[in-house]
Amino acid sequence: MKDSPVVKWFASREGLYYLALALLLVVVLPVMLDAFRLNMVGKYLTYAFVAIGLVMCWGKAGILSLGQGVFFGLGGYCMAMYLKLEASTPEATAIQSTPGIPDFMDWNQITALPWFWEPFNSFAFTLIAVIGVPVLLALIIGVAMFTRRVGGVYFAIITQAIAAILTILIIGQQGYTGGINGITDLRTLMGWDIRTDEAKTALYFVTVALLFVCLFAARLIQKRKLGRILVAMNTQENRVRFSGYDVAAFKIFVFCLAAAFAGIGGALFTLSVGFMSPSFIGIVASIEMVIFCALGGRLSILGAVYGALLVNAAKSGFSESFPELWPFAMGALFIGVVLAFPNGLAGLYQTYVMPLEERLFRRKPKTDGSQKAKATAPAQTPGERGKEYDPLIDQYSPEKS
Amino acid sequence: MGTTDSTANGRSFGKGTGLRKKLMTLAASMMLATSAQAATPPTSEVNTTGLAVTDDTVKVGILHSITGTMAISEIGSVQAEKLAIEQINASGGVLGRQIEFVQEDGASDWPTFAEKSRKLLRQDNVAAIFGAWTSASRKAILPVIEQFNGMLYYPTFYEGLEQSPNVIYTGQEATQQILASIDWAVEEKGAKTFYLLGSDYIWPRTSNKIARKHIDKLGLKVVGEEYYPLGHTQFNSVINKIKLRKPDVIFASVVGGSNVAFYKQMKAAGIDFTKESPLLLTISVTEDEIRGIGGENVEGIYASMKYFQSLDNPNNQEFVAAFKEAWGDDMVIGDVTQAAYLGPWLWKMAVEKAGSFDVDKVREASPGIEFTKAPEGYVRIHENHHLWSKTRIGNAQRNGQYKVVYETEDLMEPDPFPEGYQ
Amino acid sequence: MFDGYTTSELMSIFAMQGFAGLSLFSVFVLMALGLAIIFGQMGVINMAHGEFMILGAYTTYLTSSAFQSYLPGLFGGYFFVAMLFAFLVCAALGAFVEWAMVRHLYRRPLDTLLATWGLSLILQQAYRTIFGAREVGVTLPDWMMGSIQVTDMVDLPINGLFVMIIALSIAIAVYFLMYRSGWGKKVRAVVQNRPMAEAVGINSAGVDRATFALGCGIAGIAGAAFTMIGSTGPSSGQAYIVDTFLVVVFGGAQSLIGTIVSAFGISQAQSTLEFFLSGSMAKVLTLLVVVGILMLRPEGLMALKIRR
Amino acid sequence: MKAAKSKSKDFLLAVEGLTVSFDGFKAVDDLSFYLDPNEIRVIIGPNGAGKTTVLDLICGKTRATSGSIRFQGRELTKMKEHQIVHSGVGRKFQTPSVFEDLTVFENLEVSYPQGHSVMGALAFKRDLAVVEEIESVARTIFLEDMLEQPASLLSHGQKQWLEIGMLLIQKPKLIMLDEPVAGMSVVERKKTAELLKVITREHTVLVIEHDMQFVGDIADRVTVMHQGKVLSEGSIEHVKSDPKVIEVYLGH
Repeated sequence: MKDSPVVKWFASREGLYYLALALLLVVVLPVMLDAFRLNMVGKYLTYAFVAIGLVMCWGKAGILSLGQGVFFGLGGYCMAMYLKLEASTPEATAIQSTPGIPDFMDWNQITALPWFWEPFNSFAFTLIAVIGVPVLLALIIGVAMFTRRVGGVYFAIITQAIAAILTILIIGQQGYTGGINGITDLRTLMGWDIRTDEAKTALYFVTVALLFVCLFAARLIQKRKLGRILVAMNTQENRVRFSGYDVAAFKIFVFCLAAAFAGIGGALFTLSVGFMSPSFIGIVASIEMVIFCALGGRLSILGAVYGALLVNAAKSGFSESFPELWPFAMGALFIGVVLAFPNGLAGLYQTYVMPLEERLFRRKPKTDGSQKAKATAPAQTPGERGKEYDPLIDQYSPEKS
Repeated sequence: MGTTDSTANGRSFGKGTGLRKKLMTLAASMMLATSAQAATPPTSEVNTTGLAVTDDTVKVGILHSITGTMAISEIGSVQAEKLAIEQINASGGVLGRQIEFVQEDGASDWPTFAEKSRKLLRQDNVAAIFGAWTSASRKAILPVIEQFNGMLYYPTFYEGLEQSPNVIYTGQEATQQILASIDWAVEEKGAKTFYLLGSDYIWPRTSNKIARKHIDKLGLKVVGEEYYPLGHTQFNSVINKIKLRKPDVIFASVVGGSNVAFYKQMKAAGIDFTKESPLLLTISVTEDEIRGIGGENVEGIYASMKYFQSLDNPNNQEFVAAFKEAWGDDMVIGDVTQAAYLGPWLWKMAVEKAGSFDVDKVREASPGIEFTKAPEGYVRIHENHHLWSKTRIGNAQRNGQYKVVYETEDLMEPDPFPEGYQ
Repeated sequence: MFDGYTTSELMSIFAMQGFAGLSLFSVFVLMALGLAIIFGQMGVINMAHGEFMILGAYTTYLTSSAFQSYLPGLFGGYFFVAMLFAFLVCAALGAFVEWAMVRHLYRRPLDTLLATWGLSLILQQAYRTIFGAREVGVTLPDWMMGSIQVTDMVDLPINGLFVMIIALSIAIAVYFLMYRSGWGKKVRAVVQNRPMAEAVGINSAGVDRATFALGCGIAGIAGAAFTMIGSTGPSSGQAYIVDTFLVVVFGGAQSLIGTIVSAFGISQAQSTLEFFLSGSMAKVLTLLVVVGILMLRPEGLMALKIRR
Repeated sequence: MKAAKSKSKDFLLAVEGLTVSFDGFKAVDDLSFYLDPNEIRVIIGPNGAGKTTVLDLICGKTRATSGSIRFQGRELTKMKEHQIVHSGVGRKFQTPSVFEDLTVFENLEVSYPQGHSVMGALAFKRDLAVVEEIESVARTIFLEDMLEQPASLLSHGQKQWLEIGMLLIQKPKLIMLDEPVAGMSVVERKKTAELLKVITREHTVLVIEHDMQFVGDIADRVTVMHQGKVLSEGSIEHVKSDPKVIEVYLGH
């Protein structure tokens, strides 16, 4: 057992970071907080999915999307459509002129369920759609933009416009989408009441579990050659291209990945909050999601999780005590992070805490970091090389972003 | 009756010569007086469900947006609710308990409303919440308040189609506002053709749906119906369409910043509302909005509401004076602000009628509650938790006030699920 | 939809609709010119552009109040003074922001986006604290609020004409400043090759600051002009930001002429569509077309083809 | 212009009638030239002659307005950049463009011709063959002791070598180098010349260079460009004595 790679990994420094996060989310917070506060943390964590996607997409590959809210929202809407259909039984909607369809459709004189709602009667389809719909849209946008080399600022502005278009569309087509109110009053998931404290707590743990799945997926990509190419693309796009890579395909991939993460986050958000509305799709929401990522450290997937937690906790805390001051604090946070700590929390950690750790680790020479030197047995070499590659120790060069 | 007594005290506060200090001393003496006179019922009797009620205080929540885009509209409601609470406290409180309020910011963000309402109900255990403004924020709160059995007093005129046991709707639902105003336009102004125009969300769309059905029933004609995204600021094209189709009445439910652009551009395009050709009838522009639009730009338009600041009755004069004293002379009061002011009073009366803060008992006691000292005159809570109220038509003056030109004879019955209008 | 109207009625409507398109065009030009300078020439993504416009609007509001109180006799002409103040106030704030924030970020354009977004949050809340959450009503002199009646049906709004004139004059002024003056040459030199420009003795830091301030100042004038047609509230500025960026990007970021051409195209498309469709759908379609064209032609309408 | 004979399968690269114009300015104008397998060809010419543009056109960075580029019989003008690379054309840029964030080892690994698709890059495993190949290339480019260094710590010359190494590991048939010795010290220059000699044993090389000494050291043949056209072509002695060349280039 001692030699099993999993155990070894958890004993490594990187493994300890993940353990610490797991400990915080699985043990410390549930013990410390009541069900209400824990549900709020669960809601913040759904934003962390978007932030992880942004780390991959923006921090690593240099593609800043100001439209992540679109994917978050689409994932959320897919889930909300399923839950709404479940809540709109003919009995529950008996007072409507057309019972059995969602209430807002009835208010808008729609008398039959629209065709694109039909498949959402199936939970399996919904689960696929939660990831599939955002990814499909990301694929379309990605293919259109990246094969034509739209990048940087232009990409950011176009994604922003897409967020604006989708918001207006959803609000305008209220008979089909619930309009500005969104899809509200969601009650049960396959008969299980999601509004109770027990359900909310259970959903919290589901969120944490899925968050770790996404974290490990992102980490796997970082560790592989794929991750290195993403970073390389950010700084020397032409060199990557003329090393024989189809740069557009890689960009499309990472953009779709970020969209998939956002979609999962959105679906969990719907479950934990109980409704979905177009305000998550808009520009403001999308930019806020970027700041979660920037505050945590745009290169660190773990940092992104802490960023999402901290900004939202601060937002709730601040707005409870000093509501008028909150926008000032948030604005100052944006400016401060960008000007003073472009690497966010992860960067600060790296500069101030890591040296301390370094000393601790040095006293115990038998940790894995000591195998840095070229191993004599060549069979060992392939695996060991690059082991020092830590998400937190990435070099960041702001001017290339 | 306790009710009348306490409102009378409220009046003496309203007339009071001055400063908040005086108000406080008044309140303090009042408290002493009540605790000395009437024996306060013990907490265990009036609170059996674990609400935040002590022997001398009771907690309520105020939940509006004070930041973000909706702050513009919601601040008046916050001010009115605080004023009502202060007055109630000055008059001896509710069941001998002073009201303490916990204020939360919905930040113009619907999930935040849901989150904060959960907090108010779960952590602060408030006995009632006064709040929400937009339909979206109410829809976000609704499941929470039903789940935890809270009580929400919702002030805004809205689209109807809702009737929750946990909400008292102190504003008008759409039919109250619309039917009377269209009848008025047809009877008094001889209107035959209508152009329906609104911001693109549920309230204008539902309102226009009701208006259209009613116009159809009267055998008249809708010559255009149009929606613009919230925040839209370019109305020249629609103004041209209006000029082309020459409706007798433009029935407008444009909201927010768009309003300002819309009226300024109408005026600039040479449409003089005072000529009433076409006549502009709005259900969304209160005195509050006029401050942003500018009185000179809306002079001559008609609004259909239940309350105007200029209403000439003693209740309203006292209310306006008290409001200005509390919040400044340059304040204006719109329909929603007045409706928000009703919330704490209606709650107080229901609590006192029930003799308990328990939400179930308050809910049972609510229908039939009459508030004779309402600034708008007289209101009564209907079985369906909406208010019986009169509908009035005001004509906008250059100074930003409405002159009341018409008022329904009887109270309009609230009908959130109007037969034949769905 | 044109059944039952006489030819003269239709002609009048088309004339008015053309005018509506033109006035939307001048609104877009005003919004976009300042940004075209800041974003197009300097590469800074100023997300607080809308807030600078609103600062101009608030300046106009304060000026009008001051004139009403102290110089009621001159009220008819206050607007010109207000525009000047709006320009100065916004330019001053712009220069400060450039000094405190933007100059550290020239090599990180995407970071300017985040920092200026933060700035916009702060400015919005500052407006809310100072002027209150409600919109303020800017009183305009009477001569501005009327219309000129050309025929029975055709009324040309004076404020629309006025906005057009302002847009035109500023566009011309900017053109001369950027392309016909020594200062403009310096700006373009710095934009194209900073080290080289510095080597020939151009104070590039000074040029940057002045350019940023100029862009903000123009936003201020735009804000002043918009008090005539739009609302002035803490968050009114946000309504403009997406449109503004799209106009600039669509035109080809580095080309001022492109900005004007794209403002013309987008405004005509939108106002024509609005006439035939509902407002929401017109907006969606216009944005979709713009995004679609940008996907096909990412460099924008009037991009320079440069040999790289 | 001795290469007037038309397309024959013998040429590794045949450029014919190649033209590109930027807003009417013809940077390359009806250019034709041919490369034999395993030849070292140097392109020289004054600034703005269109040398770098020619490389850009061959590797697909710039698209030709007209003309053809045939590489081993395949038309490159219609292919995407990465396809051109896969067909066997490697290109080094004028300024060293290595991945500064990655180590030398990783730089070479990224260029290793495997795992070039997205999924391939995800599945790519660093096995013994890869490591050995990387180490062997590292020896060729004099960096075998620096494999674990981040590329950002290398000297300018070392970065140039690393980039050449990144080309070598792709095993291209044609290597294009844009001013490989610019900014190098005398010692580094000598080593680079050695390196090129080694490389040409297995590759065809197309070089842009200014340093006539260096050109003389390495070139089999020289093509002189001027205003987007071929001014002269032949051995170094031939072009040095061509009066047209002396007038526009060497004479300065």
